[in-house]
Amino acid sequence: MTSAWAMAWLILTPLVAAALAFAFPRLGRSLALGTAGVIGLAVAHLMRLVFANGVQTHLVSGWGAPLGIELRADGLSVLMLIVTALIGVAIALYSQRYFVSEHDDEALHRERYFWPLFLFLWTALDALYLSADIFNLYVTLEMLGFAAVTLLALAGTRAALTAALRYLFVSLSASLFYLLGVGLVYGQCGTVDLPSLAAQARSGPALWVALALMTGGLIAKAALFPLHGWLPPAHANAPAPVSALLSALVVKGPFYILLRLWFEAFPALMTPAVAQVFGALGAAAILWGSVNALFQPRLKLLIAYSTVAQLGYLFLLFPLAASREGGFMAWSGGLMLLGAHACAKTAMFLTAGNILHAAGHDRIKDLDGITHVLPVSVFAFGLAGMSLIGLPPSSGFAGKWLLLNAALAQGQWWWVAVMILGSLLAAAYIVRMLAHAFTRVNEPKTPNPIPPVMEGTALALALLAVVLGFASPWAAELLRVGAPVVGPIVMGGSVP
Amino acid sequence: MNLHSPILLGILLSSFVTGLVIFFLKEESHRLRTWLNLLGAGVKLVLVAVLLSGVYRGEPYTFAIEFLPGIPFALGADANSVLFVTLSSVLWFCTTLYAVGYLEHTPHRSRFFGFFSFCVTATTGIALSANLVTFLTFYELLTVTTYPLIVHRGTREALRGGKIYLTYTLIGGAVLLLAVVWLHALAGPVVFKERGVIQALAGTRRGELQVIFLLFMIGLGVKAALVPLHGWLPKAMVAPAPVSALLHAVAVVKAGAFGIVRIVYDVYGAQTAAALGVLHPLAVAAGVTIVYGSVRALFQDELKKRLAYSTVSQVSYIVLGTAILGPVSTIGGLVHLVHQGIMKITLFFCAGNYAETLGTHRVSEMNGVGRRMPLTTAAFTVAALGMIGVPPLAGYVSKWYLQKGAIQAGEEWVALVLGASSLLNAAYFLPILYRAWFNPPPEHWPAEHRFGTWETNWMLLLPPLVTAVLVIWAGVFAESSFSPLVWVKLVAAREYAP
Amino acid sequence: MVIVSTPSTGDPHTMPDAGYRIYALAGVALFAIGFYSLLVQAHLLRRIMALNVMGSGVFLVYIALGAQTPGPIPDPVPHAMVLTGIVVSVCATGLALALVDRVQAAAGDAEPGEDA
Amino acid sequence: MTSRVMVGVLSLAMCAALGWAVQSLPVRPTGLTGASLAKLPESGVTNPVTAVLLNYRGYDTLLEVGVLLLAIVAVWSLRRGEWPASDLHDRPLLMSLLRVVLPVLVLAAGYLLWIGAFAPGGAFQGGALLGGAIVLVMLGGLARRVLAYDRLLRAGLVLGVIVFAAVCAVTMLLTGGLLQFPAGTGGTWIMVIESAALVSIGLTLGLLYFGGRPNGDRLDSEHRRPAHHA
Repeated sequence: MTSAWAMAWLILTPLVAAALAFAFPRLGRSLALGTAGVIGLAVAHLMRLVFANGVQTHLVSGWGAPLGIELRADGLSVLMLIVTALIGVAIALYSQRYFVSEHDDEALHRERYFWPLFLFLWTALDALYLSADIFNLYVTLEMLGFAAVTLLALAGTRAALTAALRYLFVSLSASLFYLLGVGLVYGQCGTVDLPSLAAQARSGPALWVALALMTGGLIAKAALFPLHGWLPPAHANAPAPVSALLSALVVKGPFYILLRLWFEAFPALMTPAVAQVFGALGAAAILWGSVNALFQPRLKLLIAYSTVAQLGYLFLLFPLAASREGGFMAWSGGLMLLGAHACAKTAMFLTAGNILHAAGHDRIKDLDGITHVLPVSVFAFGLAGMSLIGLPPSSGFAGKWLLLNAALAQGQWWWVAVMILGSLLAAAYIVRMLAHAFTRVNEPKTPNPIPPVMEGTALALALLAVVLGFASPWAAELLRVGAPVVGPIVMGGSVP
Repeated sequence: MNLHSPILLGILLSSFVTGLVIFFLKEESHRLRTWLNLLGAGVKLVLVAVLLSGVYRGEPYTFAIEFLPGIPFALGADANSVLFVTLSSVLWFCTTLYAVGYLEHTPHRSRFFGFFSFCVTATTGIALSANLVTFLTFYELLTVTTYPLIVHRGTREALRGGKIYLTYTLIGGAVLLLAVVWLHALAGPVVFKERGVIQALAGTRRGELQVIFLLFMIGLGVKAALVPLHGWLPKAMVAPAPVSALLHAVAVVKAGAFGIVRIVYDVYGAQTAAALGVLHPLAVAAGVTIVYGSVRALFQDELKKRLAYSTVSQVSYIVLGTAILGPVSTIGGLVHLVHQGIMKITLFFCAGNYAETLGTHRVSEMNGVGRRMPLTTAAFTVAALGMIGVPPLAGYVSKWYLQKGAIQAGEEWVALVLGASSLLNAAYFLPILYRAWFNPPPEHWPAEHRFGTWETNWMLLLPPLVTAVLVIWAGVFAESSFSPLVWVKLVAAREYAP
Repeated sequence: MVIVSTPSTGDPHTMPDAGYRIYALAGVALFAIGFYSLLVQAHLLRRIMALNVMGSGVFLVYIALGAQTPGPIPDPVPHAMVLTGIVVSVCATGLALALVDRVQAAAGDAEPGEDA
Repeated sequence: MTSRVMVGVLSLAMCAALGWAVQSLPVRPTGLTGASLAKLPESGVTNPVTAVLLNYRGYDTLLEVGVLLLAIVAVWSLRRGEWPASDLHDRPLLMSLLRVVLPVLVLAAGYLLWIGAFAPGGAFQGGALLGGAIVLVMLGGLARRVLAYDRLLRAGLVLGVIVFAAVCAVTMLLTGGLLQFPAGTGGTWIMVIESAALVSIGLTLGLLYFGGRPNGDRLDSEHRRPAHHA
């Protein structure tokens, strides 16, 4: 099978499945599982090809840039596709039982619409990570945003609907900023193809403004501080699998485009000052999100603010990867952190869903003794927490290790301080939840029973978040394929 | 990977798998859980014995898999590892037995023993780590797995103790992480090796290496309870007695002390560290801790608190021995790693027995306990005298070598510290012994339980008796061919070999 | 939608080269007006309209870009892009209206944010 | 009030920056006009915009058809639709207008679809007309039975995506490339895609006006529960 077929499967399978799940609502569950299987195989195949033959490019319609659209899979794309597939499979499994466990018409309605929307979301993400065309990326961004907003609105509560509306306004205006930026780029360069833009390596006022527009839009979509305000209510009020999708995957899409723009298309514009600004926003996000997470009354809000903080870490990649010394370390560290966060955050939101389901609420102060009724879920939360804090040997540790190493090698010690402080704050908000779990209660309430697959999925992802730390050399090797940054992956003169 | 690597893995897995299985056991399957626990601890002991003989014969043990890019997850066994792993697995066996007896009829035992087994896995992992990153991994895992044990009772006080513990150890862990990353950024992957691995940098990066050393000592000093980083230890006393035994003798403070030994000898190298001028401040910190802990212990009425401050003081003997240059003080410090472990675990076992059997928690309530519980009190007496340094018990051996080493190194002030500490030890232990043996018992004990034939549950009685015998053996047979001292001399010889 | 008057219908050599810019400038002005309204208007319907104004501004810029290249035939690529953009914007408006109605039904008023 | 001023200043500043950027755009850029026209003979159509939409950048359009379907799925998930008029006999004028206009609209939609290959026009333009026709039908309260027939509507809505994807699969089997048509057959494939897309686009636009899932939604009719909203 050629890489073109693998790419086609990745995009067409979820798209067709989404259409069919809408046409035949009863088939939604099976279609999602089937799609998960096909996508898993296709991603594995694409990964094999990328490892074996390097960057895979496919000229759609056979034209090639600048007239046609290119699909392109390098290490970064494949990593993002793998993360998406992992989380997608987990959500497909978890949601087999999540919606129907309530047995009422509202729940049935939600489930019937969940599947096509979920599959559209998956289509959008796969298309986004494969596209090498900044206008085509706009279309994928819109598809992503529509699906995300509607999935959130499925919760049907007033809080969720209000959050969805706010999210929609942010998302739509951000898309327009991005689209106008694309227009200016086209006006200046006469192409919207990423590799062609990289080859032109231009600069000038139009490109500065264009990049500023696109960056502003993408930052709002990626909920980077200070444009993160829409995120906590949105992620906290969605149905559990949707919260997981939003936090683990949706906000990563725009971040990915930012990387492509700044590191690949317009590296000339990435001055040290720009890099430091990105880093400063990231640092502010880490501190602001973590401190807020400490004071949230509800578990899902705590997790949502933690997402604000964790997204901040990703942006530290900008000042650290832009430098030659240890640039690639920071690049792979930041992206490993992205994968780690996706797994850990999914596990956490699914756990929160289980807790909500069992206890009927997620007020942290009333969660005393929750371990006694949901030991597996709480264990999963703890494991996922390890990864968020960055305790070894978790994948979160591997990512932070590389970022810290790069920062120290470059003498940018201020990011080191922020990262370590962020880890400690993460520990504080996670222990805040776990401490309640260990509290002794005299009469534990009888909980609603939880389907095993819901607890199992959360645990599996949490375990993955921990053991994937051992996959970091593999991830680094993958990311090396077509990486826009250079440098060794191990620092220092090796001591005998 | 050679034929020996299965043994290293087996030592870890013997407790890890046990813990995993226990998590899924029903609360009621008491008998199965007990057998699993003892089986795991027993298998570990056997494997450690094999390892011990292998390392003595000089056979190499290594195991490595990929972990971070360029840095493997590596296990190995040198003389230092074997010293610590033997100590912890022997004491582990005793503690397991004790914990089974202690927690009879209490809730959440599957959770407790699951984390208990994970905890020893982390400790043996610390002992067997072959490089700094692997060490860091197990060190942090130890923090995480100990927390559920400390808060096990789920009371407000327990949760508060647990929070304080985590605050200290996680901040310590973060500082340690910083030190490890920084050293890696300077020197590349750091593998433990006798006489250190950073000599090449000592000339050019002197300032940075000094700061990194300080960070290492802060990070490790939290667990090793170096003053002023010791605050968590007395607060963690709310944990059940077997957990206290674990914290003080087997795992946590020992991990800190062992880490300091590793950094000084196998990362910096004693000579290099001395040349960098970082050993002397460490010795002073240890000296201060020794005196401070002893003074605080003097004023505690609660027995476990008094023992806790005693630990603060005693663990710093190990640090002191490490911080003074020269083979003899090295011997003193390292041997105390073992001696302090067996003495302190005996004391905690006994304190738990008093609390469980008679309901006495305070020194002031201990009048005449010797008549009610002669065997327990005998064990307590042996360990307390050992702590004071009465010959021919274990503590005497440590103090003798420390004294001699300090004088050889020209650090005469250490003799003063040791003398003062011994006096203080006597001042806080002897009154207890006097009360226990010579004061008349009260009419009623605070909360007395009867356990048939013996003075207390046999599972509670046997472990302190065994460890008390070890205290005598380690002192009396110090120069025989099977004693901690002989092994430690091997370590010192390798470290200071020309 | 695609039949757009461009300033370069005549001989390119006699036309001012940068004539298309006036359309692009109008487009960015629309965009800015829309953005201002989006931020200051509280009524949800007006905000949706503001988004549409912003969108129209963007599309106008694209259409003007079609006239950027000299010659009698405008550049079809930005025109096709505008077509795509318009379809997306119709979808967005439909979705936004439906969501606003849901929110109003749930909350009973059109001011968002009081319990966000 | 101060916030309004601040937003105003911000918008003006943005406008100025954008104006500056537009002013700095090159006077004679490369653009893609030349390339588009040069490849036109190979594309299978002669209208350059259609060539871009369905051939050069056909992949954009595939996703766009997906976005259209997504929009209707989203709107249906949010609420039930509403009929604007209840009694068509109240509106005799509308009825007689519709009798004339509706057939013309459908015919015009078909014409636009066909002419798209040579001149301005195409599935989107035709679809817009078709959508308008459906809106008129609804305004007149006509075809309630048809529009309440859930299964049929869903089939019509997904038609565009399914046919487009099928064409992708078939042509890929023939040529090995995504949306790469065998030489000389581009026009045919484009017409197949556009015809299916026309139906879906028209239905989608019309049903967006309806603003929600039809009352014949099987789930609703199965359970017969009163609406919670709308």
